[in-house]
Amino acid sequence: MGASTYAASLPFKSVALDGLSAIYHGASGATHVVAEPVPQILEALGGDTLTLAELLARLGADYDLDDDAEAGLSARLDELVALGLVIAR
Amino acid sequence: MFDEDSENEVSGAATDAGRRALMLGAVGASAVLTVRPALAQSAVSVLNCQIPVPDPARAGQYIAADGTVVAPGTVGAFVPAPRPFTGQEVKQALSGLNLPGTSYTQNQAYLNYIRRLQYGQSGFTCFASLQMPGR
Amino acid sequence: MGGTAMIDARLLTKTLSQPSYATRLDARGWTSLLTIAHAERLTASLAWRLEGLKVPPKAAAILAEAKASAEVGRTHALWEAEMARRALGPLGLPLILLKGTAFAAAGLDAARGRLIGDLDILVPRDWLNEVEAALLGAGWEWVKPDPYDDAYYRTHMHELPPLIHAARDRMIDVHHTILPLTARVKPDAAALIAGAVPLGDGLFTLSPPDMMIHAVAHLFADGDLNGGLRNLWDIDRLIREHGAVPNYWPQLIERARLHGLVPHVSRALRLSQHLFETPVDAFLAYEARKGDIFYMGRLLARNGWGQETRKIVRLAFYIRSHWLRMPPLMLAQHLWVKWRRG
Amino acid sequence: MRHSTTVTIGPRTFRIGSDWRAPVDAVDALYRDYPAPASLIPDYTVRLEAAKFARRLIRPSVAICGDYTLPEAVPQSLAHGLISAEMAMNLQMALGERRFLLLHASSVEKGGKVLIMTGESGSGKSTLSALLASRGWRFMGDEFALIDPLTGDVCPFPRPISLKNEAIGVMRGMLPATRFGPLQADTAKGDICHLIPDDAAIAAMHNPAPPALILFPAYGLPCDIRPVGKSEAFVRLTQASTNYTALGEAGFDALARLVKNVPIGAIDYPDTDTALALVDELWAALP
Repeated sequence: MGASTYAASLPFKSVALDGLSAIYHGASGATHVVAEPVPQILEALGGDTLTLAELLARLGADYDLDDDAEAGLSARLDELVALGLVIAR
Repeated sequence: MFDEDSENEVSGAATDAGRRALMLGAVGASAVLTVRPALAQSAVSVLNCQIPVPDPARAGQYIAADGTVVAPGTVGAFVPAPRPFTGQEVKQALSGLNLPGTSYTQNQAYLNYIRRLQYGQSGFTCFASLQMPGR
Repeated sequence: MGGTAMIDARLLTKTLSQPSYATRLDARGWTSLLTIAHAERLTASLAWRLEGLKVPPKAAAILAEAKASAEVGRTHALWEAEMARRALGPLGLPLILLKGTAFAAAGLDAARGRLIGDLDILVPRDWLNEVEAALLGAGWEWVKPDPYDDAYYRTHMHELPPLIHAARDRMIDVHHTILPLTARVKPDAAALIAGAVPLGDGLFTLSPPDMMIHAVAHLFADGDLNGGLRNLWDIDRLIREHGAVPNYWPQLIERARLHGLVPHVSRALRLSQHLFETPVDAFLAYEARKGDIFYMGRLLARNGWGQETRKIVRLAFYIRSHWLRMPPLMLAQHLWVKWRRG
Repeated sequence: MRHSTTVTIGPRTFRIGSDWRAPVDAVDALYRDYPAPASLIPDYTVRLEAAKFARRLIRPSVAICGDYTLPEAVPQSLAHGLISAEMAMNLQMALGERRFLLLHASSVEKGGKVLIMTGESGSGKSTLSALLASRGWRFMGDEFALIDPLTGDVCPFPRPISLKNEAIGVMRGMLPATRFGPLQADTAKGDICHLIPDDAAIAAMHNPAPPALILFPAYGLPCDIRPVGKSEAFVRLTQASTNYTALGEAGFDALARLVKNVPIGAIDYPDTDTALALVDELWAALP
């Protein structure tokens, strides 16, 4: 995709429930029930606008990432953009 | 009471350094589901519900890699599952196991189909009631 | 029981235009007011008008809940517009919003408390096939699988058959003009599109005069005046917001002529003036016509139980609405098909 | 309308109008023990209208109308006018409620804490609430549990319990005849008879209490108790709510708080005695 930066669509609320998290997304009024790594990605984005590399670096500082994490993160971000939880620019 | 240890399972297994693994490419499913307006309610137990792939209305059709239902014989798509999967099997597949009798890519296609299920389609309420096991 | 027969929707129109009128109501009056407002889908609009006034606690609670609910509805409506923008973005068309979603996206007073149902958008007629394909590709589905209705829409109506989004359960109405193709008046759809105003985020609305033209067309020609008070309230709000802008009235006159809707705009202004004390341009509003009283009777036909009253007037308007939309022979065919299908 | 009455149940007041006298009389009789309306302004208006002029003469049938109406609702026989009124009141709540998060659930209270039971028709949540109410619990409602987003408490909505078929005989054997409304035979759901809540339940109908346990009962299965995961419960409760989406963020907050704070389980039971024993066991184990 042509997007170069990503930001979380604020405001949202995330509540951890056993293995999943329930997220209320203010812009859409929708509730999503999401799995790891979504809450972690949103938390890493915080209120900032980041490139894929910057976001990957932030996640890498807190977690041990799997092989080919960049492709995985890119795919997750595309899904989050489709849901509306992340804004790509 | 019930086993209430779910809360501390959220953070999963810590590695030596106190850091934990994050699987960014694990399962192709950011949103397990999006809540929809309901007048009815679903109350289906994970243990005794089933998810046909595809649903009976589209029986015989193939499942493409992205989970869409396509015409039988479509190149690159997978044959329908011979029997419905149980909630338990799907639950395990979401945490990394393959669905029974499937190859890696076939498993991914079926899971993509399942997470595209919508209210009113066969298997949706079962899927909706699934919970992820603590990892 | 006895006494409610005297009440009509004037109770609501009076309170909307003069909110302090509510302070004189007793419990029975409040009950009728709130029931009528609900039936006319104007409870949250009323709530905004009554803000800051002292009202009985139960009424205050009902009004506050209506306001909050309209706010949630506004969020969903704007999100639906955003989803449509994304789906249609690749076509390179301006996404022109109509009615409630347009008011909300533009932040107009008309949006305050206004309930928004379907997403209404306007696209060039030549692009209908591409728009339809793009929406179907992005998760929208046909609502009516009925071939007669489908063919009817495509041949005669001013919009595609309604589509619903499979995951979000929201409907979209894709218009290519603002009146049915069969109506005697033919608004200039190309001019509506050419005059659209950007909102800055890929969304557009009609220009203020065209927005008024559409509100008028919607009030009179797009049904049997069902829900007419809400549509007339839109007109009042739009005029109060845009009417003081320099050149608004000359432009409105010009656009009304262009679209062939001068008598309709005139009458809408008079009705709004009568029922909501709207400040209107005397030249365009012209002078009262005999038919006005008939329209008022229709718009106010609602009792304190929320029931529709004045059956004969309503029936006349129902027949009239079809008469306006269709030439007589087609009307006969349409009613025949509908009747046979029960 | 020609005939009308007003009924207050918990926080909600209904104005009921009718083209006939009989349904209004039946409502007044069923709600005779309820206190007079607290507010002169109702929350909801319900109308029982003659379905069609021609049909009114031949075979009277009741169209269920009001602030909120379902276009596809089937007109009911006038003989079942009371059920029509009850259905219409349910409909107003299901479609119109915007203050409380509305769960399709029964609720009972003991020791200041509330047990919520939710499930589909046939799960037994209604019958279980009636049975528990006959054993010292306070009945708070058998159809809708109202969760207050401001406090997290359950607000009582103690409507008469709509008993169906076999449950009618079971309860009639246990309670005095004065507690029952008229038997309405051969309705769309079989025989229906209303059980009027006891005086204590009605007297306390404005007293909310905090939830302490949520159960998903299932009738007709071998005895079993299972925990229900928080995320599963969250999703199931959104589907058991008719207004979750319409409440927006307030609904999310209320439901997330409920699910996080309250233990949740499923019980399967072959007969009501087993269910009552399971409830006692789980209730006793609460912290």
